[in-house]
Amino acid sequence: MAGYIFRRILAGVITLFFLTTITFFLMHAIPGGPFSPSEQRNVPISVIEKVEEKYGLNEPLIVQYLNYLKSLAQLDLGISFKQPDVSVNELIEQGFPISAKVGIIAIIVALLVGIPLGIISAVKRGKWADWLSMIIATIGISIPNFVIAVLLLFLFAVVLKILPTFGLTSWEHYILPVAGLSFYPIAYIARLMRSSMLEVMRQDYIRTARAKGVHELSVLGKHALRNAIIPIITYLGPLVAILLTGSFVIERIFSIPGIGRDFVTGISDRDYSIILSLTVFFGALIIIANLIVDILYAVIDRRVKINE
Amino acid sequence: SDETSENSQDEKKIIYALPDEPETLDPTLNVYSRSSVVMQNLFRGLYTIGPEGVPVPSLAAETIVDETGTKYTFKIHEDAKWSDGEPVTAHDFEYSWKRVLNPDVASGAAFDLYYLKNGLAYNEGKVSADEVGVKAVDEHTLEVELENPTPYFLNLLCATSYYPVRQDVVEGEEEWTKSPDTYLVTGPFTLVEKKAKEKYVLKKNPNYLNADNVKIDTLEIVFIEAPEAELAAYMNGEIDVSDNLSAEAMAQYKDSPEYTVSPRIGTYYFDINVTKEPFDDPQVRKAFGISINRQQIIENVMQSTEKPAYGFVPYGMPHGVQTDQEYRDVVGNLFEEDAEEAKRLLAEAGYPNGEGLPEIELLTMASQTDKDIAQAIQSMWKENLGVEVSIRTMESKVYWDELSNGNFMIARDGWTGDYLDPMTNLTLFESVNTADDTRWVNEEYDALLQENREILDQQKRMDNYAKAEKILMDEMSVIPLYFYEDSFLVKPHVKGVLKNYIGHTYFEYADVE
Amino acid sequence: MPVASETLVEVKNLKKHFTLTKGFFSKKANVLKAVDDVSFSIKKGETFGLVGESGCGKSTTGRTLLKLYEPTSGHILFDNNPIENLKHKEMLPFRKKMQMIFQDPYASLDPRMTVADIIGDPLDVHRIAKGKERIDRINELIELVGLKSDHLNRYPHEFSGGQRQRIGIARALAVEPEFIVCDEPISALDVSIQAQVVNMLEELQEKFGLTYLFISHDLAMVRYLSHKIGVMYLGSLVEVAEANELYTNMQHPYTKALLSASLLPDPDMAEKSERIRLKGDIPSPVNPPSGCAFRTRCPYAVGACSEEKPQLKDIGNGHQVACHVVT
Amino acid sequence: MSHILKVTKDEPFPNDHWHDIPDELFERLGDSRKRNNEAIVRPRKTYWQDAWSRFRKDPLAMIGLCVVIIITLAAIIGPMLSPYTYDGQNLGNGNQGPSAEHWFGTDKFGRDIFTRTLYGARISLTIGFVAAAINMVIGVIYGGISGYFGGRVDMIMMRVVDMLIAIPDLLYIILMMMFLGNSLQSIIIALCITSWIGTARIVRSQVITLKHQEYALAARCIGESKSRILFRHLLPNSIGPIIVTVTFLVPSAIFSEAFLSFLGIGIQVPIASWGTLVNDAIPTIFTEPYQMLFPALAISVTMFSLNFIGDGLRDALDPRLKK
Amino acid sequence: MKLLEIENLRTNFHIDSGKVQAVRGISFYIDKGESIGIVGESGSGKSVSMLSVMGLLPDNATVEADRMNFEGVELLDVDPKQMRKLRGNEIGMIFQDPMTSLNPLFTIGNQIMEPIRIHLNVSKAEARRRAIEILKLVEIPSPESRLNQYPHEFSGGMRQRVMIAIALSCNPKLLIADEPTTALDVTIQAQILDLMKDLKKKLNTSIVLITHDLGVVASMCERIIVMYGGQIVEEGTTREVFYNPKHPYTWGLIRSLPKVSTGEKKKLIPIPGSPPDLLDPPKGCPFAARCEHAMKICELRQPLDTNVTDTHRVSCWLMHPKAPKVAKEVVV
Ligand SMILES: Nc1ncnc2c1ncn2[C@@H]1O[C@H](COP(=O)(O)OP(=O)(O)OP(=O)(O)O)[C@@H](O)[C@H]1O
Ligand SMILES: Nc1ncnc2c1ncn2[C@@H]1O[C@H](COP(=O)(O)OP(=O)(O)OP(=O)(O)O)[C@@H](O)[C@H]1O
Ligand SMILES: [Mg+2]
Ligand SMILES: [Mg+2]
Repeated sequence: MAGYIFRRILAGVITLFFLTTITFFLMHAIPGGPFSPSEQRNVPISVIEKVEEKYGLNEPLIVQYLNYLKSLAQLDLGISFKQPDVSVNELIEQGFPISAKVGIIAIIVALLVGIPLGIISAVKRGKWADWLSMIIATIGISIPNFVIAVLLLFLFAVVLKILPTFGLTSWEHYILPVAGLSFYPIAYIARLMRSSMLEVMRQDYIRTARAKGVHELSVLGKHALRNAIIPIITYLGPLVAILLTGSFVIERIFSIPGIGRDFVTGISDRDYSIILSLTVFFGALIIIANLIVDILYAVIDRRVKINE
Repeated sequence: SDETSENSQDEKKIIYALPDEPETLDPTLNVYSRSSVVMQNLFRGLYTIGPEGVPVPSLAAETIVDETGTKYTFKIHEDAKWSDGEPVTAHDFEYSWKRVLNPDVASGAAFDLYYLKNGLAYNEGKVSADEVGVKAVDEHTLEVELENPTPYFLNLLCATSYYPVRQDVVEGEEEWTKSPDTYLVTGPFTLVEKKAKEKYVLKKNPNYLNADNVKIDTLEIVFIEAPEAELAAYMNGEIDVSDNLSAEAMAQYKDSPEYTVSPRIGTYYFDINVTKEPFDDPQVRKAFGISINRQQIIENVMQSTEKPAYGFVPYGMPHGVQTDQEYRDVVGNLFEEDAEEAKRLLAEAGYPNGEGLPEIELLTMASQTDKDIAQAIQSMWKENLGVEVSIRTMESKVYWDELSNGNFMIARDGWTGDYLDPMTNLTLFESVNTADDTRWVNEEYDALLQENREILDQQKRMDNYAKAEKILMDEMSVIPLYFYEDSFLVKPHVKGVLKNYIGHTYFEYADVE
Repeated sequence: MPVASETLVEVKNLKKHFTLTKGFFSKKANVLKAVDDVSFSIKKGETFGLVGESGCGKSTTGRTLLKLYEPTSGHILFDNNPIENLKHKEMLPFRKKMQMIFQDPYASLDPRMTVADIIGDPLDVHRIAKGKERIDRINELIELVGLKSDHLNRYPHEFSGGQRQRIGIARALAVEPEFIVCDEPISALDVSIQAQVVNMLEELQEKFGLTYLFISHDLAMVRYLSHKIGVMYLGSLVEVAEANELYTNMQHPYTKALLSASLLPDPDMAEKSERIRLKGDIPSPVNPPSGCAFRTRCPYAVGACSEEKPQLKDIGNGHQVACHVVT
Repeated sequence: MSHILKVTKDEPFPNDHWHDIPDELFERLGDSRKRNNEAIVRPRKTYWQDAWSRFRKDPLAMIGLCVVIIITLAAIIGPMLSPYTYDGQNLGNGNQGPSAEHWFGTDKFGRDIFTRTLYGARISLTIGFVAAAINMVIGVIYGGISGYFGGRVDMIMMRVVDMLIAIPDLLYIILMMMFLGNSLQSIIIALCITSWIGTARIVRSQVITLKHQEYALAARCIGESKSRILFRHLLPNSIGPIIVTVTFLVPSAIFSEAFLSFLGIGIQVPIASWGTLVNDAIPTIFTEPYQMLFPALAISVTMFSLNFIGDGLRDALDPRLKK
Repeated sequence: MKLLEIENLRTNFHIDSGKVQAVRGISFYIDKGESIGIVGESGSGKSVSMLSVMGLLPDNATVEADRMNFEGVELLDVDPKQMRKLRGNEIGMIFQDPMTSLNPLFTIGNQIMEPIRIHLNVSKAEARRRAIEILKLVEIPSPESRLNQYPHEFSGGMRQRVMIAIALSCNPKLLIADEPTTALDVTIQAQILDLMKDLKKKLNTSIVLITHDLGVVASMCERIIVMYGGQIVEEGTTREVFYNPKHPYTWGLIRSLPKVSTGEKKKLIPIPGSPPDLLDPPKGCPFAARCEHAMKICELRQPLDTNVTDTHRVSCWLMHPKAPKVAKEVVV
């Protein structure tokens, strides 16, 4: 086990290295740089060149790349090109906990709603509960989450005036972003759950559990769930990493000071250090999440040999 | 949202929303308009834009200009203080201005100070700092020498790059802009709380020279990126002043007393790449330019109140001689929309009904307004000229890259000036500047503008500007569409919120009832 | 009965050990010696019966023999070809010749395939028949095992235990193999179908000279069908002999106990029968007793039994016993 | 125990008595072996034919299928029949609610939203279906191989996937659009670079757990190759989650395209897709709600249909689930 | 005292091609402390009829009966809560497929302890102790460590014994054992049978034993039910059925046993033909098509139950006075 984890971490580091490299060169391959001209700023080329020199952007690409790797190895993620008094480390330190908090709550909500919804619709296949879950799921996937977010915002904040519109200072502030964020996962989890539950529920061992007089809730929640949960966990792995690092749309609409927006604005701004560092950070989270998922497979189903 | 206001009963507080955190809080480094908005409420330099919309002295008690117009002597107000109570001195200005030009600092704003004597040379590392035309004669006297007589120099002094910063904090241990403790300012408000990406809380600065006239206690700047969210926040009463709304949302408020409009010295226009066929022919350019129904676009597509542009210099620019009138009104429209004429011109150029034209592409950006305008124009060109134009949108950096590389035929552009002189707009099309985008070269145009840099005679200058602008419009290397306006919403209980001609919002004169 | 003298299958010192991790994160791993040093050979056209206590490694032997489990060590010769190290591709021609009837019929049938597909699968894999011919062959096979062609459209879960077992048998027969490992092929069948199946196996053997490894708990059937019988105990063979020889002249104490315990389908006899009751706990294959694995329950155990593991010794007539007491 | 007469429905002599049965009925029939071979041969179906026949009997799934076909047909021929074009402006007639002339109303340019929605269906359905199909194929194969082969193959394949998820998609999308232009093909390619990963991971997880089933062992025993076991046994048995992920791929492709437009790298105006129609209607969501309603409805109806089809397919492909 | 009484039980499966009439009107009873054996053709509805009693059939099955009475409780209309109390606690069931009947993801220990904890309301440690004890009873070596293993790590016979352990864990009043010893070697089978006999003696447990092993029935059961084609064709005490079988199918069954007592080898004699298609069951006697003695009437009408003795009943037209006399087959 320990050996396996060690190998995975090693592979993870190699993956991160390739990730950094590919991202670095992709990033420089796309047109525009952090200080290249834009509207409202006809800064003379000479000034731009000075600024670029200051940030080392005049060096050959390979030198820049090696420099980045060197500082990355020291866990120094550099400073933002756009906000020169903010270091990327700070940006992550401040923003990540916020994004992560919203993300974790959203994941918990998604699980707490999605799994029961999926189970119920599998058990009551073709009944109204199945319909309800199908409707929720379909709405969840057929309305993009920015539309859902805007609708929620206007309904609860403007029309009903019961929830605030921006910021994250009290628990009420979490309701809308979490709702907006968990809508799609709820739909996905519910549908996945339904499908794998239907598969599992016809197995003989479920019959055995019933024959033992196990309560129906326990039959479903223990015997069936454990057998049906693997697809959910699979879906959850990367999802956790994605939600922990925040969602562009949700953070934008609900003005959440997380790092989710930086993934997109960093690219629009060609803020190289932010792009690279967030990518590496996110990559590390993905790798860890998927490692945990793979370990969970083996924990849940002992026939799965992760060590092979 | 009012949890930070402890004694909310009698505290006067305004909450204002910006789309995002300012890029920087260091005036020296600032080239961004969002950052300017914040710093315009935190700092004061020698001059500031007054309630009337023209520069008025701020920290400067007295200004003497010599007859050449190149030498200024400023007396700094005895009572001007930093927010920690220390006096503001001429040395602070000298230090700050040289810092902007310092090649090691590599400030993007350095070009703002190239007006100073040897400003460019120092910035390029050719001369030493001592030779720059700014000098503190004593604690309160600042001597400034300019390269050229610059009638709008006082305007420039209102920009953040001319604002003072204090050497001891700037060169202190910590990054001085990071913490409100080290962040010393000279303006109406001080920064007391800084929550990244969330909000900045500004309190009235008791050490501000003009503190007695500042009526509000707290200015909270919150960051709301999505216009939909800002609208909701405004409707919900969570913010008092809102200026980042979609056109549709603004349109709803058009008849409300909460709706305020102020002109901005900027223009929305299209660049035409004059090196690309068929746009190397001024007739074709003209045909495209005059076959657009600007009023209809503004009314039906943008649903706003902006003014159509039949020249390039925007409203809000006072005329140099008849100072109570706008330059635009004095000079008047420089062309007329006329579909028939346009058709004729096109035919004359050899493309009757658009036949024989190569594939034409209109480059624009991804924002809703840009796409809307492009579609409307596309349809008008098709209808009025019989020309099929395809639209291509691009991610913004790619867009500007394509533009500066000349990979376009017609491209959306826009420009807001920095100071109240037509130069700020017209300088864009001097050949040194158009080298990048329209590639339009006109020696006469260049000469007229160059002359205006060297003379002080306002009548002559205004004439030159009018002449130059006429050339530009006749050649139509750019198609102006409309002049910018800043529309914003202010809750009825809030008074005295001002926008300057660049679009910066001032709360110095605001009050809450 | 045509008993050719050639050896078809030979197993030498075959071992199959499973590692069991204890807790999920604990490093300690136990080794379960499911098959521990087993050697035997089966001649062409012969049936080798394998009996023994449940859990003693019969199925594992069968599966390892077919390389469904990777052998831990030892040699497997099929028609004199060593197959223990062959890769999938190289194994393919042998797969056509060696088949298995699985002990657990339901689990070994793909729940999403109709019976026709299940039986047709080996035909496709080995390109035995196509089109009409394939359909005929499937019909033939399904009737051979006593089901009807209507059943072909149904799915495994729609069948009773015995019917599933027959599907498994039909699948194994589809490729016309030379050698079949029959892992309790008839235990789920009612006696009349048992008779049908056993007759069928016999007929096939007569006609095509098939060879079987026949694993069963039904001692009567094993005796009926087998030429040679091996008795396994805790991963090892303890006695090997000709069928009748074994039943009439059993030597190993475990064999005796086993044979005495078989039940007769006769209520009167059932009341009278006396079986040898083994005392003591069944040892675990994870830590088998030292020396002879059976000694803990053996009524005749002597000192030597705990010291050295007895090896199979020939006591004449090809009758082999692994016991220190038997000489 | 009494003599209970067991009566079956089509009892030939319902009322007669035990003793009244005519003697000739007690004649022996003779050798049973000769009587026993009139097996009725019913038509044989494969799993897939069987699934199709089950699918056909599912009313919801059939409704879903019909709706999708109708929408697809409408998208293909609808715009030709409409008196309006997708880009024909009439600035004076903007923002009109639904009416007899404009069923879905007009947008601010006075364009007919109905026609635009039909036209948008072309774009969105093409993107949705093609991207979903490509992604499914890649995802299923990739995930299946990774899960089934395990070991080093899995390790490498999964790390590649980890990396692909983490590379900011905008980077290569921008780059691609630079070189390929904003065409439908390049959008589809852009959307296909990573969106199969979810499917791949789900398939892998299913295969990992299924490969230890006895029937996989049995398949090996009859000599099936690894890929055959994978495609014939393991993947059909993972069909449930695969269908779910694929039904989700369609809307996510449709919305990703809209998001690309939002960044300026999607389909070009004035062509609209369903996604961009919805997107562009956000500012007028309260003033002109119909502008969003109809395109959103089109997406929802399609999604409902796809879900019905998905559920029907899932059920049809699961022989254990009947009635 | 009757513990379980069933009258006219009919179970159908609805599948695409129609209705599989798996059980077609069977009636039987079992007394307290009695053990009955059910033998019969594979696919004749033995398992299904017992699953019907337990209410454990899949959704596509319909179960009807005139009476289905367990200790005064009508099983067809008990509520789920009551049913749960019965299952596992009062009625234990050993399933035929031990591999698929055990949950692959839980340890053996967990699965055995579950009913103990539910029905006997004991602590975890106590449940574990009992589980170990019961595993010992079913002859699983080193039960302490085996408790922590998973079903796939067990041999077929061991899994079967785990199923037995689960069924026995709460000392049920009725034990339904569906081929409980097929995968067991005879020594262990004997021990398991002893265990069941013990249970019967000590706790007065009733046992329904479904098996193909006539040896097991002979040694375990007091009465035997013979099923064919979804119906009961013969029922009687063990001796009656073994020594005086009346139904041609029963004859056939007994005839197909290998004769082991002698060393010589005689060909086995199976019953020719194949069982009826339950999708479209024959109008008459289900066995008619394979019966050597079949008469015209057999194909037309279902035979009536005829009592041979108080305990012995047969359903065959040969019992009719008008039927030709058939020489009794010699058996056993
Ligand atoms: N889920 C189902 N769907 C359709 N038919 C079924 C189903 N389960 C069982 N059957 C059919 O019902 C009949 C009776 O099956 P049952 O399992 O009771 O047989 P059995 O007597 O237990 O046989 P065996 O001894 O082989 O286990 C069989 O013909 C079988 O094909
Ligand atoms: N995959 C496995 N992992 C760990 N242990 C296993 C595995 N398969 C079998 N075993 C163990 O190997 C031993 C032998 O098992 P095997 O299935 O060969 O027994 P068997 O002789 O066939 O018994 P039965 O007659 O009960 O089927 C048992 O102790 C069993 O627990
Ligand atoms: Mg076995
Ligand atoms: Mg059965």
